[in-house]
Amino acid sequence: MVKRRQIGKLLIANRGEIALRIIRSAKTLGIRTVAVFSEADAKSLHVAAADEAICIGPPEASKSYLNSEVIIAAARTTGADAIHPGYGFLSERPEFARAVAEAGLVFVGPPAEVMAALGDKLAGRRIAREAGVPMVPGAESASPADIRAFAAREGYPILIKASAGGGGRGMRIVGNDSELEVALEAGSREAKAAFGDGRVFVEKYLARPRHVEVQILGDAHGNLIALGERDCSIQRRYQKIIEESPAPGLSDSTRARMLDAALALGRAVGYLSAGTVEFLVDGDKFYFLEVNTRLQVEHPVTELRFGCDLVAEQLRIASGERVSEVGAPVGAAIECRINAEDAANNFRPAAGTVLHLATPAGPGVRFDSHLEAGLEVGSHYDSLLGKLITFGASREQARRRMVVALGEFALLGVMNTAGFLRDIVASEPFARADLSTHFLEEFFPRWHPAQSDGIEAAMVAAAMVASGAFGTRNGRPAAPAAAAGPATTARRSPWDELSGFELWRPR
Amino acid sequence: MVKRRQIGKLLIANRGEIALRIIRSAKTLGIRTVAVFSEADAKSLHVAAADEAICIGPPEASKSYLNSEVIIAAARTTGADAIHPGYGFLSERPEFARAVAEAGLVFVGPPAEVMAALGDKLAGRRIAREAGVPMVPGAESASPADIRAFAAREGYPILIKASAGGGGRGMRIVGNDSELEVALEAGSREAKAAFGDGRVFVEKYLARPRHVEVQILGDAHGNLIALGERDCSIQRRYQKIIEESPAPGLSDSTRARMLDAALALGRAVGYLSAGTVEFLVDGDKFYFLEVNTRLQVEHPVTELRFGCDLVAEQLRIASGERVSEVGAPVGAAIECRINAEDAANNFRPAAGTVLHLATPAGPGVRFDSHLEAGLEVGSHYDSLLGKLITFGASREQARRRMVVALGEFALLGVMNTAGFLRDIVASEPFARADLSTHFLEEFFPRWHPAQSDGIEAAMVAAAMVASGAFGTRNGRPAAPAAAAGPATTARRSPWDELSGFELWRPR
Amino acid sequence: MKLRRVGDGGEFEVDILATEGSTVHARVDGIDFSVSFERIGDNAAIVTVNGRRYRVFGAALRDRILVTAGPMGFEFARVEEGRSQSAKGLATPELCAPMPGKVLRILVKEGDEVEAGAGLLVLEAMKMETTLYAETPARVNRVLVEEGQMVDHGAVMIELSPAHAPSHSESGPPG
Amino acid sequence: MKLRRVGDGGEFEVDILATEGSTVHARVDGIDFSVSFERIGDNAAIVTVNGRRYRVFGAALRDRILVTAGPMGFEFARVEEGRSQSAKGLATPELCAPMPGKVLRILVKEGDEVEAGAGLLVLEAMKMETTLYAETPARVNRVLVEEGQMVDHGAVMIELSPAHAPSHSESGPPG
Repeated sequence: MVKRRQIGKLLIANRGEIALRIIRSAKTLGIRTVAVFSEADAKSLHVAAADEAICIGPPEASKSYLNSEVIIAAARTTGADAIHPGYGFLSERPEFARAVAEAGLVFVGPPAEVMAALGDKLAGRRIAREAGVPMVPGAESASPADIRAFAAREGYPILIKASAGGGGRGMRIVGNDSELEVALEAGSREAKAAFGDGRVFVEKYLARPRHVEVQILGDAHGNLIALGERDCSIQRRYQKIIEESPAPGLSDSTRARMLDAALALGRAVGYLSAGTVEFLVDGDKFYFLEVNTRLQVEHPVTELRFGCDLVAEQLRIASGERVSEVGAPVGAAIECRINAEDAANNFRPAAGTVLHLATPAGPGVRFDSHLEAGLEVGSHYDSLLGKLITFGASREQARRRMVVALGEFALLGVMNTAGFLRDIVASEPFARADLSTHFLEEFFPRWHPAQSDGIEAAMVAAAMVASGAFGTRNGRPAAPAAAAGPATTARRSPWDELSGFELWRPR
Repeated sequence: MVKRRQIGKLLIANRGEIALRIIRSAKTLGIRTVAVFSEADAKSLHVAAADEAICIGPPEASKSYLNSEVIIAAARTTGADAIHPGYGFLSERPEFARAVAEAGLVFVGPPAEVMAALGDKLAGRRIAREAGVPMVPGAESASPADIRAFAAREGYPILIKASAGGGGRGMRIVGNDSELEVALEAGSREAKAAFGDGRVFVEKYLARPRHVEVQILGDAHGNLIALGERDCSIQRRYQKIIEESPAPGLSDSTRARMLDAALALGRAVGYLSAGTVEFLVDGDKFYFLEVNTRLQVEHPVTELRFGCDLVAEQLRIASGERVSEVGAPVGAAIECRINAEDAANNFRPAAGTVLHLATPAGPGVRFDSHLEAGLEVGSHYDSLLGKLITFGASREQARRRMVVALGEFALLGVMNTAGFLRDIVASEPFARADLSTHFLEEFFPRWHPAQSDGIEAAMVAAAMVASGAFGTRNGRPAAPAAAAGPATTARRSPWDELSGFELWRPR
Repeated sequence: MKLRRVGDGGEFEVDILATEGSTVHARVDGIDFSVSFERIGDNAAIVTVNGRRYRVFGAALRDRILVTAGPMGFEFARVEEGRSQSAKGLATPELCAPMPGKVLRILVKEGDEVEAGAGLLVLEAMKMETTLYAETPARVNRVLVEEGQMVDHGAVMIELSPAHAPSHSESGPPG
Repeated sequence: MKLRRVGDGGEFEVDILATEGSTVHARVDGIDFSVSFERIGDNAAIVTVNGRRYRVFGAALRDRILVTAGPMGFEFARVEEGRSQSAKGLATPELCAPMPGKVLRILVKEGDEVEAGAGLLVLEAMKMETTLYAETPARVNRVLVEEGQMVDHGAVMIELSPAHAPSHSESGPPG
């Protein structure tokens, strides 16, 4: 007998676009919402969107969004009966899930034990292997001798990975015996520094793999379904930047075997809520990578194809209900992550205030974002500004819609990756879906906007801004004329508007 | 043999949201776009979005958007090879379609003859009757004697309608014999003034009908398909304000018969491009109303259910291609038209400058609009500011998403109907789909925001604006601090921000 | 201070009594209540009333105060005490254009005494004719526009003075 | 005037030569070309170059000029002639913080002569470490920050003077 527990009020232990995303779904279910925010986010959209909001500390994540005690106390204070962790922050910490449950609250996600088992890379691999999921040949050992033996058997290059880690930290590619010792030591040290756990393991390094993952969804009634796959091959430093569904060019039989493998793994642990089983794909072979025991950033591409709401499903499942019936997927969807990074300058993190914002829209376009004019983008949290997702009857329609939609996007005040993404999505290699995790190194090794569209327009505009002939300090208009006057009925010539400035005189 | 004619460059003979909508689809097909604009629209989003733009005259529609000669000349000047008329303006004028064709350009829509035949209400009814489409009992005569005889046979009330008209102009409900003569004369005079054609006809007045319409799409290869139906019952003065698909509560057999009737009518005239066959529905009976030989405002609800792009289909058909294969519809979609009208004051047209704008987004939300901060909304054209469309697996999910999405919408500077729409969509009668063309009179006879949510918040905020303690003149910030400073790291207390103002001192 | 809702002409007296932290104590038409008022931008705030939070935007525009609370829009005008005295019985002593448009017909002439509900002037805007009515009896002091004239939003078109009874506005009755 | 692209340090000379109607004749690094420049808002314009139209937004922010053309963002700084003289061979005579963050490590000390590509300082922001490099040889005149210190965007952290050769910037080489 499954315990039903109606969620009346949900605290969202996150910020930015995902907090807003979760609030929206909760509201459609009639669930009241509580936002938490650090002092840096007081004016953020997720705070305004929630039914209630509570400050949980200073900007540093360790003192706010990662502070589980303060967050659980906030749930108690506001009378919330459930907590959704979003992604990142506390979302994959079994001890947080446990603390939430011990506080008598519903944790929207899998049980702490499942999270703990799958969160440890070594344990996760063991579970996957036992469930019959194909594995990249590898060895769970940190001993140089064992690893040398493994490399002698499988051949270089090999990959050293942190057992506890994620996000590429602690990873080292080793090309030959002589590099091994140094790489092992560095990887272990980095893993210890990042995760407090220096254990590493090795595996065969695949030369040109794709990253493909399966969305699973399980309820407490024993139902477990797979909602297709996502190709997330386009990554920079192990960070996904473009994701799509279906994975182009994947054969139906490979897809079917991959979905079955994901379900087998999920069944083996009694998976509950939304999760993602990640694979490396090499031709028609696929190998287990890891399980993410939370909502993924890229979940919307699945939602668009299946017409479902994964956050709503998580909330239903958390309250003891069954997974909804979901039909067959249709069409294709692509997501681009727009980050506050200066793509032209080694993707250096960018900050600033949003002085002007134009967001894309139209048929098949979804933009999940907390951006709005006036938002201050700081340096305390990750650089995700928004996710632009397009849907089409075919991949090509979704791709073209993405090119058009990225072309509509404009953000003055915070350097970002939109122009870079537009160039990728418009490119020949992307159009023919020549995907691998090395896509960017292969096709965009030194992308630069100066080689791109619009540089002349930008240079002339910059000269006009510098001379005071265009734009305004801080993006704030000086003259109140436009807003104060009645609707203008006559179009002024550019000369009328600009002739007051010296630059516009011949010289 | 169908003539193929690739469209390379498309002129959009329209403005506002629909011009932007058409530009977006054209771009995804690789078609270059030419915007036309009146002097009032020089700064409008459709002008910025197109690849080229050309001014076609002063603000008055008769001298710009209704000036077919100037528009055709603009197409010649820019080298456009096709013209999309959008809706309204020239979209249903056979003489425009003919002039476009005679200029050697492709008209994106049905041929002039089809438009002319269906555009005349009397001729349209004849065609429909001959195609076996059920008709409301009626009489095509303007003679009081004939009409008295009709009323004696069918009973009052009866409805007098203009033969040439649309949009409710020239319509009169007549309750009894004594009202007839005056109503006939007034209706005919109004019809003559509005359409230059005083002919009228009468029909039985249905007490509580629903307005349901069928989307058809035909190509030059003899394919004609019906893309489901839309319920557009919620109208104010014959203007649709909320539309949805599927029509709730319509039986499968009634739906099937209605789609068949629409296809029979379309086949009878060799219908080409997108068109809409409108019906009045009374229980499981339906009666022909009229055919709109153009794209409808409410076409997105069909697009969301069928995953298709109706503008792209129109462009494909116009270039001689076949209609795309379209799968079975899924889910439910609702559209709300947000108009620049003061709903609290007899829907008086509103104008102004957009000082602040918050647009809804998220899963299942689409917002088709030319709104942006700084837009000047004038009084020259219709009052449509944008269309908010939500999709859901069920009507109830789409409805709840609409309530949430309307709640996210905020527009400072132009009074609009968003709050009114939110109250309707959130209401019990709408939730139970108690739809008829009298919905608003029945359930919202005197809607007023003062009875609504937020009036206290608004009054306090207004007092603070009046005293200079909140907001700024014309919505323009006075102090450059927020934008100029670095990302703030400490949250200021409201006291810090507000204590400078006298109002905040006890008095 | 006294504010008037533009359109329906409803007037209310609103005063900010005190603030404690982000709590604002207000009095509206003699009834005291408290709201939480947190600024989140130059003209944006989150206002909490009776446990419900509203995202509020506000600005002054010429003679009007514009406020949105969620999707609801409100338009207010400040009723100046002195003026209110001199034009007692009228919400405004002037008929102003509620939107830019063209004066189609003027239905009254100077010196006319009109009843409540009498049409004063027909304006054309956005392809629609809008008749502006007197909501209370009034006397037409001056007509400042001509038929066919284009007027801007807020332009004074007719000056009125009280006839016998209370309030008036430029809104029409629902039709 | 001379502008510098922030980041890659590329400099260019841009001058507006003349305007005729909405046509602007410009010269960039000695090459003349014409653009159409139509303002559509306070800081928005449609700029047409070689038949391609761009929706452009621009603003000055402290010492920077921000411009977007379509989805592309650009950040420029004006190179002042006098200063450029005194700090010949350096794009900027200062290493400024490209974003708010925490100074993790300072890799040089006052008086050091550094080669092109030498790391100067490590900044932590957005959960990432960013090393700021010298793009050309330079001499470290003054170090104005300490390790562990929080810095705002634009804060001067290190003062430089030319060593032997041309330009420098705060960007690092792609890694």
